[in-house]
Amino acid sequence: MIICVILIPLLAGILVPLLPFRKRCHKEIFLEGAVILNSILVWYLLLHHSESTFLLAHFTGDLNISFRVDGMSMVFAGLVSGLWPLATLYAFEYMTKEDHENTFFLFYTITYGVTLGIAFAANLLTMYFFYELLTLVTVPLVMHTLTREAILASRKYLYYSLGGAAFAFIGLIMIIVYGTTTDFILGGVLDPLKIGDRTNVLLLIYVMAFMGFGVKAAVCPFNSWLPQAGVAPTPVTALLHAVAVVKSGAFAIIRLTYYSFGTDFLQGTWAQTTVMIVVMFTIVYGCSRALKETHIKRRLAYSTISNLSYILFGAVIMTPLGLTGAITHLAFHAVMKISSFFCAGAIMHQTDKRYVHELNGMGYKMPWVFGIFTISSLALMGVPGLAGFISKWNLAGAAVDSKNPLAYAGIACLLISALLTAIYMLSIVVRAFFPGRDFDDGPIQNVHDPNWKMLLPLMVFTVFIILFGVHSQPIVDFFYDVATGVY
Amino acid sequence: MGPNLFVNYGEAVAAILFCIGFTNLLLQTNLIKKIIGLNIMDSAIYLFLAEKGYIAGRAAPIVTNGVTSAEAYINPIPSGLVLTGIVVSVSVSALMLSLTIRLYVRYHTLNLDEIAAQLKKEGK
Amino acid sequence: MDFICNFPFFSILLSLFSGTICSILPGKAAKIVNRVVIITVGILSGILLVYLLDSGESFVYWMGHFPAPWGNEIRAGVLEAGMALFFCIIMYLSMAGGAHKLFDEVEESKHNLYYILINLLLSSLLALVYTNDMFTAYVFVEINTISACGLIMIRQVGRTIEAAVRYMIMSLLGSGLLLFGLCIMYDLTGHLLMSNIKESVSLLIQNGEYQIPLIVSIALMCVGLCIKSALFPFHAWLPDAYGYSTVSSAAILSSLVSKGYIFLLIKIIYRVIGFDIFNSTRIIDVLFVFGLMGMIFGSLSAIKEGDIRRMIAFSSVAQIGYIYMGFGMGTQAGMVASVFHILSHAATKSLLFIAAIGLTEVSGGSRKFIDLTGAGYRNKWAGVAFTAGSLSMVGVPLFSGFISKLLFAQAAVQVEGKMLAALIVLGISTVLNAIYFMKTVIRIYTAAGDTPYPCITFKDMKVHAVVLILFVILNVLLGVSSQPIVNMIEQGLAMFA
Amino acid sequence: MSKKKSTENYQKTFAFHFFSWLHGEKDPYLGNVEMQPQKEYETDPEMVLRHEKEHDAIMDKVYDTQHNVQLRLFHSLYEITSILFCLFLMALLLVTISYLPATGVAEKPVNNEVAARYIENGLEETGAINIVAGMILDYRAFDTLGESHVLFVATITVLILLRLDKNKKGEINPLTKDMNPNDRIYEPKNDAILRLVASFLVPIIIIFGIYIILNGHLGPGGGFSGGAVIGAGLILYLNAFGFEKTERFFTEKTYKWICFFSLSFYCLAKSYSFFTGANHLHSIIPNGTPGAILSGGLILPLNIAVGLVVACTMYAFYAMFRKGGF
Amino acid sequence: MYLILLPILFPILAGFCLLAYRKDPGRKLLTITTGICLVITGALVVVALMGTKQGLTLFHLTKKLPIYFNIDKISVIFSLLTVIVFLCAGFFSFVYMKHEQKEKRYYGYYLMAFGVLNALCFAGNLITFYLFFELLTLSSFPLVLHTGSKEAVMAGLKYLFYSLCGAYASLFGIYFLYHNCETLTFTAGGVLQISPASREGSFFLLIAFVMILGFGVKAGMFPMHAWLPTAHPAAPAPASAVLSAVIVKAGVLALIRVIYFIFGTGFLQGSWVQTAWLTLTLVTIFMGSMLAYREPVLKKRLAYSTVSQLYYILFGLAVMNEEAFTGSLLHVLAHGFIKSTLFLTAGAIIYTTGKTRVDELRGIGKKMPFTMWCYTIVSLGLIGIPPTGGFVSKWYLAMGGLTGDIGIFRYLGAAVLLVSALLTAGYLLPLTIQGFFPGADYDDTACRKQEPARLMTIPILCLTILSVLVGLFPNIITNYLTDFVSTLL
Repeated sequence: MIICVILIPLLAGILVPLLPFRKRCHKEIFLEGAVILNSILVWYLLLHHSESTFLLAHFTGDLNISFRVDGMSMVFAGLVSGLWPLATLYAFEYMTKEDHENTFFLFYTITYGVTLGIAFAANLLTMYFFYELLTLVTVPLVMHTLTREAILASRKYLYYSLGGAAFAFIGLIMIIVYGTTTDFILGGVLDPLKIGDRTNVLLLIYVMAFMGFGVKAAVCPFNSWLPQAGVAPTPVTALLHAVAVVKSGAFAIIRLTYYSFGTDFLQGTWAQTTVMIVVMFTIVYGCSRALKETHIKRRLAYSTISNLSYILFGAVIMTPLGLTGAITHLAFHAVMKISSFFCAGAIMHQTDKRYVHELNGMGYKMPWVFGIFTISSLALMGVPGLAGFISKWNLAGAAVDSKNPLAYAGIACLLISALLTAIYMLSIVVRAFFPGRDFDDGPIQNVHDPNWKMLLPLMVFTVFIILFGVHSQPIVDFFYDVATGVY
Repeated sequence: MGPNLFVNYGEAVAAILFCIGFTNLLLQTNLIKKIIGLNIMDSAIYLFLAEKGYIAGRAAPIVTNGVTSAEAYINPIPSGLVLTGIVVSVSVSALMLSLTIRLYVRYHTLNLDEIAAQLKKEGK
Repeated sequence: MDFICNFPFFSILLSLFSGTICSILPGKAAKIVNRVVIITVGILSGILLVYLLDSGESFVYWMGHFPAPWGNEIRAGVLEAGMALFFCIIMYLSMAGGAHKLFDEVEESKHNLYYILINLLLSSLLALVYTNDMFTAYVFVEINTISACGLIMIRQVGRTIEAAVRYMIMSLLGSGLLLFGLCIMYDLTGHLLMSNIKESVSLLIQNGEYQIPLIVSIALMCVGLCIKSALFPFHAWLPDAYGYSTVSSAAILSSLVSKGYIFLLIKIIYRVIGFDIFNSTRIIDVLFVFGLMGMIFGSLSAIKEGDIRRMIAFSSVAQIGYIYMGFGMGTQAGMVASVFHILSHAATKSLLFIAAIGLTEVSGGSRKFIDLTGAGYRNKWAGVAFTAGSLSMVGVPLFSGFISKLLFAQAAVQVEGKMLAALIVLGISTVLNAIYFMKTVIRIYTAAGDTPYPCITFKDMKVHAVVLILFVILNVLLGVSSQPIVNMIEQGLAMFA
Repeated sequence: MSKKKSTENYQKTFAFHFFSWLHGEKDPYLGNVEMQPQKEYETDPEMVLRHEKEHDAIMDKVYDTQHNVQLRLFHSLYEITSILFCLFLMALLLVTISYLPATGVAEKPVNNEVAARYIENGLEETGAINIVAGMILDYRAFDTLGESHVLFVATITVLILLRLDKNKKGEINPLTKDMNPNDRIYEPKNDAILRLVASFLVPIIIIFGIYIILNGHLGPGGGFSGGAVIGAGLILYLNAFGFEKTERFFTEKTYKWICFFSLSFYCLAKSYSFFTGANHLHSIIPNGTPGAILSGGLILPLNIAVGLVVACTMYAFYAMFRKGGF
Repeated sequence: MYLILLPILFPILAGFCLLAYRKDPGRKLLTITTGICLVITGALVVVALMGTKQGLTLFHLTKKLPIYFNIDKISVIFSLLTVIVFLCAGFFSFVYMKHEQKEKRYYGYYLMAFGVLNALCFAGNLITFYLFFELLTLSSFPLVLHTGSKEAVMAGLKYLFYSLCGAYASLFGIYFLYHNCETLTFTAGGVLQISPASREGSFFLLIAFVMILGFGVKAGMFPMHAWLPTAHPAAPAPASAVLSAVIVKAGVLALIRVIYFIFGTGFLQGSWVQTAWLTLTLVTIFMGSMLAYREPVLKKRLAYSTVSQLYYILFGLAVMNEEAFTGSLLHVLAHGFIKSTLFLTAGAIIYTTGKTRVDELRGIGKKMPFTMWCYTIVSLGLIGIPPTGGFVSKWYLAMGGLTGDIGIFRYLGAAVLLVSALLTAGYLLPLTIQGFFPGADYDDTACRKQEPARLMTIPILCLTILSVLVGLFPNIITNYLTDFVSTLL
């Protein structure tokens, strides 16, 4: 059952260029149908999942490719399958302007399957395998426009992720050698008698693996690829660089910390402090860079960098509460960020304005898009009553609960970055709605809102943001159960 | 320094010859001199081998008048190996010489570095 | 002593004899003979492998009427038969892959000479794999060197001859040192047969006499073989030799020839000196350090390289560095990893060479990097094959590169002192590999403008495409079902001593 | 009379900043949030090509030895180190030799039971009086088989390099065009002294060569040395009487077939003896009475085959070097 | 029991409908609708104050975080102040906004701000308070940048980001509080159980100080006061009136809620936080009035005076005894009325003469005698002359300061109060003197009476009367508060 959930998008993707579609809408219906079918299957699977592990292939020794549905995978798979149909709908509208669509949708749908692969992976090796596959599948997407910057950006992205994967590989080896099994078991698999006196080496390896996976989760020294990947078309940057790719990096780190190395092994060690410092630095770095950036999508990319480090900050606190905070932010941030990216995409699609200072006075011309953009920026800022506040609340709660003085500094970083987010998001909103007295809206006269295909996903996301903000209790309880291993 | 250096003077000479051949092969720029160095090296090894087999006061291993006791003759194996080795060095020298001819005809020089420089100019 | 035991002897004699036969046949007939011989040898060693796997222990085969220390002897174990089978597969595929290019590279009349060289190369490889006698090994090493040199310079272009000269000089140095070490070993132990040498060496070690000459002879033999198999400091000849020779010869040279010498080194380590004695000498650390340096500098010079085939040649210097790093670890797991890497590197490297030729053919024959843009679209099969090959080199799961990297890392973890160095260098060299291979993959898949070059479809180079697909399947097979192969290697190594 | 600063550098002082902040004029966000558009990242292909050309030019200048001081320094350094390396090698070898067992002494590990058996029952097992010949062609026949193939491979490579053959359309391969096609121009026109001496010496040399081959298993000599002598004789004949004479009896075809037959005979004979030896079958070849020409089992025919091969190879090498053909 | 919700939801919905309404409904209709909405909201607030008995939980943000509204005495005072000032400023703005375009946007946000302020006064626990504190910033900052000129937008942004920074600093405190007290609802006498001496306690002192700084930003505390002088001149006059009279008071309400209802005075009594707070207040008082004294632009001068007057109130809170507390509450009311009148008069002056600088307004008394008379009465009140409200509150403050056990600050406080009273006179009275006695060379023939429109003068008149009433009958409020204050301390 799990394997067909992963295979359907792969098949659908491959079939797109092959099947002869006379009209464009046939192709759309086919693709949208396939993606929706797959999401329904995933949700069906999540609702009444069986504990069995599905073995696909057997490598050497105890290494095998197998899938299982557990708490964490439910969250990530649910999130991805929830967002993907909407993103595909959006992509149809967006791609009317771009050329050679088939390759785009080919890789776009395959990425869906590969991300589900990562979500359902039952052991570190399968996750590593799909993790590498994700890099390879997303490179053509980044390279889609085939301009010179796109190629350079995709090359940089490829080098960074492959480099990261190489160092994560060492972590994988450690688990294979020093762990009892490579499967994911909450609380870690390392068995003490094998480790003996080599804890320091293992900690060093953990930090290296963290940095390895961190490359994809845009941890500070290795995140210059993310803003440059803004060159790709919006559905790519929105879905991949806000939801699929970077989140899989964060997901991998959570798996590594909680399900492989185990928190009681890492708790309170120098590894935790170094990693926490790196994460906190990234939080502040991301926001401050976003402040200076005038290109809209790059600004949102920098804000993704800092928000991702929120998730890592939650993960690095290494308590069940911390994990809950991390998962909450993982889910909520995905929704918030994808809506802001889609708004930016809609702006670009309608007026192909790329820079902040060109957005003067557009608020009234595109009320829906900018309204939703305002709501998502308020959510990102963490105004109570919207989703962002709840996730920040859980993260800070976990940090306070962990009694670790460094975590208190972490909270300060969270708030500083919230302030900086407020500044760079609201400056766009202010520029759009309050253009100033002597502003003539001659050039943007014929600007209007995009059609329903773009607006529907945006509205759904906004509803989700508000719903999560106001009535987040059941979701957070579910996440807490996931973190404490009930599922 | 072991005891037998002056006793095995033959092998010492072989070793020195070997090094001379080795240096020539490595450092000489002229191809012909390299091949000469090669031959010196090979013959040094065969000298070394021959020295191995030699036992003072014994005859060559050809059965003369029916005497087949081991003490009468020297050890035949090294000479067998030498015989095979010589053919190897002959064939290798032939090959190297033909290569040198082809290079000389083409580039009119025997200096390997100059050949490399001309090749780079050719660029093919 | 049932009939199957004769198979190793049959395969060696068959390939030797086919060499002589080809001298009188015209080019086409020689080609057929060559293909038939390779297939039969492959089948023979396959059956032998099956027989040995269930019999479980290696057997000795007298070459002549007299038992071992007096007459020559062949010893066939699981590992030898496996390697022989693998060599035949790779050789057949490389020959088939490069066949269509042969006509414009080698003169019409000299085709049969070309096939003679290939046959004799095969026979020397088989002999190297099977022989149990040091001096026979030396003789067949010579045959291997001369035929390899022949393969390099058969294209008779200025560059290939100069590369052949450099190759000959370096390998003659190597074989000179090897022979000298051999003689010293003979002088100390009095035997030329590997198993007997082993007993006398262990005897010598116990009562502690002749220590220095013993170590010097081992060192000389190792250095000799390292020079011949192009380990890092002695790799100057490799890029020219592989870069400019014909297609199939480049594939065969890079994957089989240097591996033959490494296999001989493994036999020396296991059968002549004994694994633990070899570990006690400091030579291991030297090999380890040279291996590490090879991995780094090989990839670095590959990044700088402008010509695609020289780049692949430099990458094989790096891969040989991997193998010697495996030796240098001095553990059983390290050795298993190296042997597996020999197989995986052979498969991947020949795939890359043949795919590279497919790409250069399609971009007007020029090997410069810039002309290759968009070659992936023009020659789809070569593009896909090259991508698969580079993914395997980079170590993406599902390919054989990943498994060998996995085995190396697992082996490195057990070794106490060298673990961190090995792991970090492994990581760095993967990144370096990624850089220059992915640079090429991206280069061939960026859409070039309106280039005059033709675009080849499947029809007009059927054989070449089929060969590429077979290579990719072999690679994936090694990558996915690697467990039986690893068991076979372990069993073979156990049987080896 | 305080020194009044000009307005610009007053602007830069701390006091100005403090008071403007105090009055609330200084706006921290003005410069940062609303920056001007960044320059787009544009590189065009010809810039890349220009970069390539520059790179090549620099490389050429760097690598030519005359002007580059570092390169010259590197070369001298290279020589010194390699000489040092060779000296070190020599010292190492001398030290090892000093530890080796003394030559000429009987009880060395070398003369163990292996050598003893060759001598004691070498005669009745191989039937050859010359134990070394017996050892080469019977005990360790596999090595010698490999040996002859080494020679064969060498001839093949020389053929590849030096043989000038015309392809179907008749013209020579363009690569080897500049090889001088015909050595007859330099051939000494019927040098009287050489002809006279050759006519006398050549038969003797050839007879002597045949003797050595035939008595391979009886006295010193054997296929390799005999063949070399005959080869030398043939070369002398060629020098004296030029190619037309030799072509009468020795053309490329003959060469090819001689090599083929002798080598294949050698191979088949030896594989028969290996096969029978390995499977402990009784080989039907008699050893014959020691001392007689026909004794020594297969050794005599093998010697003849090897002799022929070596002779033809020697002659072929010389012909190739001289004329690139027969 | 949903009465409490009405005054909050109605104005917000009305404001939102006004904004969302596409067509421009014409000035007349617009002013009438806004006027009606304002009156209705005022009535609803009064009804809510009368009717509600116990709190209302709207919904739960997270398990232990309800959105809870509750009315107690302090929210009564603040909501009354808000209603009055909003009504007067509203009516004033109907006329004033003639020469500004986009009134629809202004009135929309005006109403929303009104609704949010009511919610702020009725907030029952810290989280609801924080929610509406942020919404207040978001809804009031369009008022500031309404004129749309470059400086206005910059001032608006600055105001937004400063108050957001303050809000986040306080959020930092809220996180820790949430974990250490079992509930965040405001209960008189404080919720925190930790004793200040323990290790945990010293950390919470630090948190208290951070929260004081955070909320102090809204009240324009010394290091973070930069936004006030830029925001006020940029905003239209009614907006700056509302801003300085009520919205800045939100910071004060926040401090009261945090100090007296969460931390509890027992916790902070005599700690270094109190001393630091006192020093800051005194410095701000003195600095505010000094800057106002040297400021030529009228509105900026009034802005500085707001800063210093606000810190009278905070000084009262910092002293933490009954008289000081009642004094500061009184001063909240007095200052609210006085400052709004001052800004409305300034608005009237700008509306009629268009001049903004004080030295340009020679002989204004002749031209606009009524406005100037109200201006003079109210400024006397602010200085603290007996009949007006300012005197009574300053009296209580001084008494509180002297009797409170705050060491040397007792005398220092009284001295600073006195000096700044003088300074207040220094920066308010010159306008009246210049206005009424322009001096000999002023030719009063050219000027003729230019009283502003009737709709402007009535609000000014009511506010002046109210500020005087507060001064005359203070004990209505004091004994209303006395029993409640004793429970707090």
